[in-house]
Amino acid sequence: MMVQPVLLIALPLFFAFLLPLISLWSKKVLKYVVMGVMAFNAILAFIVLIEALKAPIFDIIAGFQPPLGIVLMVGPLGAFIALVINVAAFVISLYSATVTKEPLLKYYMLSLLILMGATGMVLTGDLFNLFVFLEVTSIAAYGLASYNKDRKGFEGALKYVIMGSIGSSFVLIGIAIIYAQLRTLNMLDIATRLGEMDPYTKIVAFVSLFLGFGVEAEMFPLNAWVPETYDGAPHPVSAMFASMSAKSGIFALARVIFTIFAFSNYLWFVVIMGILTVFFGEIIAYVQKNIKRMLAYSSIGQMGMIIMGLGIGTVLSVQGAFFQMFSHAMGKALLFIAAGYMIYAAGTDRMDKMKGIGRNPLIGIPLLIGILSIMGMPPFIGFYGKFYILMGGFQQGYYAIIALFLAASIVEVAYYARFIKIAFEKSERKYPAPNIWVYAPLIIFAIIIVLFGIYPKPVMDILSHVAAFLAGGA
Amino acid sequence: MSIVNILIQSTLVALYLFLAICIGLLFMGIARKVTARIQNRVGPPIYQNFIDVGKLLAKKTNIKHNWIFDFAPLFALAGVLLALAYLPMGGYKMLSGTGDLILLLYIIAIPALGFALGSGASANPNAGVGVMRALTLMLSYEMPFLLVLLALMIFYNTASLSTLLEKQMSFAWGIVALPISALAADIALQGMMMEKPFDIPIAPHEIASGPLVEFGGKYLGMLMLYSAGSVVLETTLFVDLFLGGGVVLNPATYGVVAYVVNYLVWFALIFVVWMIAVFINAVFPRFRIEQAFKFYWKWPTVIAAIGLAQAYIMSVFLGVIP
Amino acid sequence: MTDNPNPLPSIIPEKDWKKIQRMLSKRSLWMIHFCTGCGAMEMPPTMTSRYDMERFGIIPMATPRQADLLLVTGYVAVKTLKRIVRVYEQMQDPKYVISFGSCPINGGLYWDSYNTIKRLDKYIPVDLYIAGCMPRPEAIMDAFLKLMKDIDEGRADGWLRYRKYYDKYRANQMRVFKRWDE
Amino acid sequence: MEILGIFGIFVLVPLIGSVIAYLFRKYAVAVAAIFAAVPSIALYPFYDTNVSRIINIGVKLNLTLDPTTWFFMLMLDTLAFSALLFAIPYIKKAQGNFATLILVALAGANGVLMARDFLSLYIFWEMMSWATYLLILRKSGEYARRYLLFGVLSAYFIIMGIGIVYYYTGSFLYSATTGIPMSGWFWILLFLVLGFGVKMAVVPLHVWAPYAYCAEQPFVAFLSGGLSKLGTFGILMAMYSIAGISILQGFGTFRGVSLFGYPFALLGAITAFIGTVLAIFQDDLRKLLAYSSIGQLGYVMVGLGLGTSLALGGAIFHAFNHAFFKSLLFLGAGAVIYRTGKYKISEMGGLGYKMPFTFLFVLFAIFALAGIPITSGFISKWMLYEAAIAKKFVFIAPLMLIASVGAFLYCFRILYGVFLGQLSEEHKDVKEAPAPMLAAMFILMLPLVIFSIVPGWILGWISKILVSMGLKPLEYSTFAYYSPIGNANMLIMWIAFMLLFMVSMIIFMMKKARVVDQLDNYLAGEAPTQVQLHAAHNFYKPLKDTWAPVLKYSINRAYEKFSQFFVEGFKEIRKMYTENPQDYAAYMGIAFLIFVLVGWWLL
Repeated sequence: MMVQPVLLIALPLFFAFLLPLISLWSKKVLKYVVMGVMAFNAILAFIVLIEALKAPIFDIIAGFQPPLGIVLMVGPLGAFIALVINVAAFVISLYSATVTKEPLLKYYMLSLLILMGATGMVLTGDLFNLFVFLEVTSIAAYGLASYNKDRKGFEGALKYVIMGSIGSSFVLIGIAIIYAQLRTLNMLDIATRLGEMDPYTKIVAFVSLFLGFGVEAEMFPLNAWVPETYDGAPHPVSAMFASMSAKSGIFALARVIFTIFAFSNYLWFVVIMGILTVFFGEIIAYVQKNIKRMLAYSSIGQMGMIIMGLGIGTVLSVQGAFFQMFSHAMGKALLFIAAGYMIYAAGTDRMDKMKGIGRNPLIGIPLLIGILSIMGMPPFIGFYGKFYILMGGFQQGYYAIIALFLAASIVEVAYYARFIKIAFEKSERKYPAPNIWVYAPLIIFAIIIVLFGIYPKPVMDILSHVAAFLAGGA
Repeated sequence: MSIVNILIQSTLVALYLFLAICIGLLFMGIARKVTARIQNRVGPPIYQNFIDVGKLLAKKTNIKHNWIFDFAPLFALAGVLLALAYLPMGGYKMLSGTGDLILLLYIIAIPALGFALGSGASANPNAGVGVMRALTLMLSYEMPFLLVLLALMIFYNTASLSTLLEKQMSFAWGIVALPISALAADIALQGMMMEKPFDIPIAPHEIASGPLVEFGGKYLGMLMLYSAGSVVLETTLFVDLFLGGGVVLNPATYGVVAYVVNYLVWFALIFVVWMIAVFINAVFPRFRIEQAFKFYWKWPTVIAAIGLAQAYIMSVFLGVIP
Repeated sequence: MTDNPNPLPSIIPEKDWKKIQRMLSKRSLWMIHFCTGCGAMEMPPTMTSRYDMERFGIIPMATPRQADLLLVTGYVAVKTLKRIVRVYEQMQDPKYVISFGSCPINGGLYWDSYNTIKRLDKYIPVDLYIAGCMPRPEAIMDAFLKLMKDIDEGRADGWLRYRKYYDKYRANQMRVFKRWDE
Repeated sequence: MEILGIFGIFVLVPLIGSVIAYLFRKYAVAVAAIFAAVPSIALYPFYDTNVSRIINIGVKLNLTLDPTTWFFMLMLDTLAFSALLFAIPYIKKAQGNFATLILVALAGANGVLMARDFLSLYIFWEMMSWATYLLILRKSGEYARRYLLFGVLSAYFIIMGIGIVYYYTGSFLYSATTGIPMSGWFWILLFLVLGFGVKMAVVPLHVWAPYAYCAEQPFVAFLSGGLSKLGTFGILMAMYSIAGISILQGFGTFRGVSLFGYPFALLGAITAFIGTVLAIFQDDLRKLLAYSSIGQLGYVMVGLGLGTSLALGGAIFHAFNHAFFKSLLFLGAGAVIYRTGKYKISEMGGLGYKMPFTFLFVLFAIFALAGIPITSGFISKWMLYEAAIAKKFVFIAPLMLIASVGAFLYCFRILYGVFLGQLSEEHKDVKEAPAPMLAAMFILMLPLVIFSIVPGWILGWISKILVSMGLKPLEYSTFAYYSPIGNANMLIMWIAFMLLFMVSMIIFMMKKARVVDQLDNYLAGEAPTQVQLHAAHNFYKPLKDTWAPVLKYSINRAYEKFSQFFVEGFKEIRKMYTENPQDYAAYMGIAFLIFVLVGWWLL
């Protein structure tokens, strides 16, 4: 059967506005409805992926032919990232069941919207839609970030709003420049006719788009909002940011770099931005005492690694980058969920107050698996991305940068090891046992991490399409 | 190698070992006599140590603390005999064709280790302190001694004692070729024999004869046999390394006569080496253990290093190949 | 204290074996001198070059395990006696005791002291007394020769007596000691 | 299982076993022991075969089981099995994750040994590394982190090596390393040797070892005996199989020894010396053994560096011996600790009378460690010495020899402090170690004795390895072995020793001896009932005083200062994120300008 990828976007949107009606009938079912929608979406994404593996899908909306009309351009990689986002969204939605703070209705609407926006950003083939979906994602994210209605929440949200809006205005400028010069918004069309642009303006357009999506992609130095927003947001929301909005942002970035402007001589600069992101992310994470901030900075580091992988720009490294998106989405979501439980159980977010919290195997084992995966230890999925990015770097001969990167990741290992030590050391303190909504998602993520870590063949097969993507396709 | 041959060889080896122990006891008696003469005394008869050993072995009662206590006499005597068996005496190879200097070096450790085990098995603190001193002393004198061995092995380009003897006979004795090393070796030998000023481990007036404190009767008797053997062992080691093992006639040409003559020469040589040790022993006070360590790792080591340098230069740069 | 049987009955007859043993043990008397009193002063000249006792194979030993001959040099206080007995019991048979001076014989000038013993012989078997206060080195040398003669003729059998009348000796000892461990 | 072949037997069985063992909460270790026994038994059919297999899990794992791998795997699997056997009584709580992690480490180790391409090498290496880290975490929490950091450091050195290979060849296969220039080879080998050297605890990369070896003894036995040999194996493969002797000779030679290898040989000799000296002064039994194994691996490093046929053979043989005697020592220490609950040597004493079998096993291990010729520990040391002396190396040889003399000192420290001397009051009723522990120790003792009588067998296996690496085979017969400058015949030595032992036995048997109590002892006439006679505290004080000026320098402290400096720096950099939106907006502006300018400059 032929699945319309548009469903992936339409379904959450539709249900997001259906939710108020449902809530009139009963508030209890909301979360189950959302879970159902997201589960169905995940299955849909899987089918789309299978379709897309046969051939890239071009789904034209409202009959206008490209380059005029708006179009969904679903390549294997897009479908893959969409699948990752949807799966993450579904599993996180299980954890969202622990959120009890009113207004639940708004929470669920916004979480559906952020899913819709993120998926849209990945699937769309049209620059302006990209901007629209970016806006949807960001605005939903702003709402969710300040959902706790406390000082931290508002402060984080405010900074996110400022940075995010500057970023999206950059994007708008970039789009405007391009449209002014080329009179089209379809990506492939732009890519083919890029030569007609005046090079200097082209750079400006590129940089605008690059920076605009860089905000979502947590690129240095545009990532200052990350720690506070992640810290202030509710725990499921931090997980969503890490695994959904950030991923869509980085994928958009990848599109900008490869599909639209296929510069080769600009890439080394991207690499430098990537390594800077890694470096500052990791070493600042080392000195954090607050667990969610530590995770936030470490996810900055991870995103920097992905940017590096994109910038290195060999097939191998870009495969690594995409694998890293997958592993980071899974691992970091797991860690944020675990962190949420810990903060709830320990009653504080300071790590040194969490002695022995991991000694309960239901928490401890998934936590350990997640951390090892983020550290890049085989046989967990975190390893392959890191290794491939490094090997790609070696192909290009970026020795110094890789040495710097390895130094940074030794720092990463150091602070995660410190956390493991605290989490597993002996203490007589008793912590409340996690309920199913906490450990079910943890275990699902852990299983995914181990499974694809031991047998990564399916992912590798999907990533073998990277070459085509680099060539400027979808 | 026929069975008869093996039997003849082994009886010869047994004979040589028996003689070696007797010579050792005799030498200890001579040492007592000489020391007495130096101190203007009459001194005991030179066969005194035979009597002592006999008396000790004939004691009516013997005590031990536990089964590990028995390790001392057994390992000590067996080990020293084994070590002697790997040492050419008066040109007779014994087993030294089938085991080289480094094997010998480690076999020498067997009696020491057994002795240490046995004395450790008595709960007497003096024993522990004594063994500690003995091991520290060993670490001290091995430093120059190993450098000396290295110099010899590099210069004569062999680690096998029998080959070393042949090369010394054909080329020149070690003391002629490497006099500096010979000097260092002799200083090390004083410590190896635990004669004054290095009799720190068995200092009777400080730690009640250290490791020996709990041994009496047959245990002490066998340990006396062991020390008699080790006297011959150490002197012979020096003679074999530096004085050509006393080989003056080539057994290949002169046959049995050569063996007899060489044996006598060897006896004279080890007597000389032993007398040097005894004279030093008779006139010196005792070092403290840390003084001994500092002493050995300072001057003898420097001398031995110079000797090693000489051997190295001669064999590598000047190309003197014995 | 069990006696060990003669190890080589088949080779050497019992009688000759005893003779050989006596001959050996008389020619090498290793002594441990227990310096209880002034008698100790007389040992150095006896050892050193004036009257060199080593020529008879007599040399001082560090521990009773190695010694055959116990010298009690001078008066014996009760407290000292305890040590003397222990040292004596740690020595290995055959073992001999020589006591110096008049004090171990009859208390000497400590005869009315409240904590010295009068006769050492009540507590451990003494093979030979050297009278005098103090005995001169000549006397000591003479004593040694006498002891060697006794050993040769099998008269120096203190250790056998101690073994035979062990409980009597122990009873005498316990009469003066209150407890063993102090 | 036949479908997956060697991968199935040696990697999957332990992995599956690790999951299954975790489910048997109370009997986990016993089950794990069974699963560890499978590979060590399944190994024997593969003797002198050459099986390879490619497993495709998305990345291709090229695995091969050839004599080299077989030899090392024999060592490791036996160790793992006996360590788990020992652990059955030893591990009381949280058996599940102990058993699991040991098996994961074993699977990783087997993988490393079988890997014939860098990717799978790295995968299995890291698997082994983190499993080990978690095992250390069980006992000594703070220091586990130190181990992990050094483990990761080594992994990253290895990654650098791999990367440079990949840069030149574009392939991960060991076999595909042709056409790499000498400069490339230099960096590859340097990084690989450093990386594996960390696992071998070569000075100055050794600081993790003394703390890591304070974990549970059965595991430490496996770590020190087995896993550290992966470093040996790695260097062996890197230098003599991947690069090959001709490349090494290409760096220029000094008396037939590669100029690349010689510095490492010297470093190994220095390691042997430093490790020994530090071991002499330890009072903690586990730390003493740790430093001693640092020293012993220094010998192996010497052999690997010299790389003549004799030296390399000696290195492999010494690695084998060290695997067995050091694990035996750690297990013996474990048995003592299990019975007494004490770690300090000065607090033990006299246990040899209560635990005779443990004492005998440890005694044999110590003979092997000290190189007493009645154990195989002597032969490997002999080969290394003769290799160094035959080449006239006047710096390496003395260091090794004096280090082996120093080994006597700490060996006696263990013997006297733990097993001899006075049995203190509180240990009056200590019992012999339980049967599984004794069985495990016995298994480890056997090779040390057998190969000392019949060295020919193992020298044959080693010669196969050497030949497969393009070196000359060793000169040996069944009982004897030869070097350019000497020879030794173990059979004659054994017979002579036995005969002479009988002789002294006869003299000894002539008289019976009476057993007296340990307090009936010459104490200048005193015979107290309650007294501490054990002279084991600060045993080598005079020596320590003489060494004091040298010992006050510590590599450990240098590392701590270094890391402190960096943490301070991080605190400074953290100030960059002023929690102030204006600054962040400014950052964006600046970034925009820089990007655009760079872009224009690039045009």
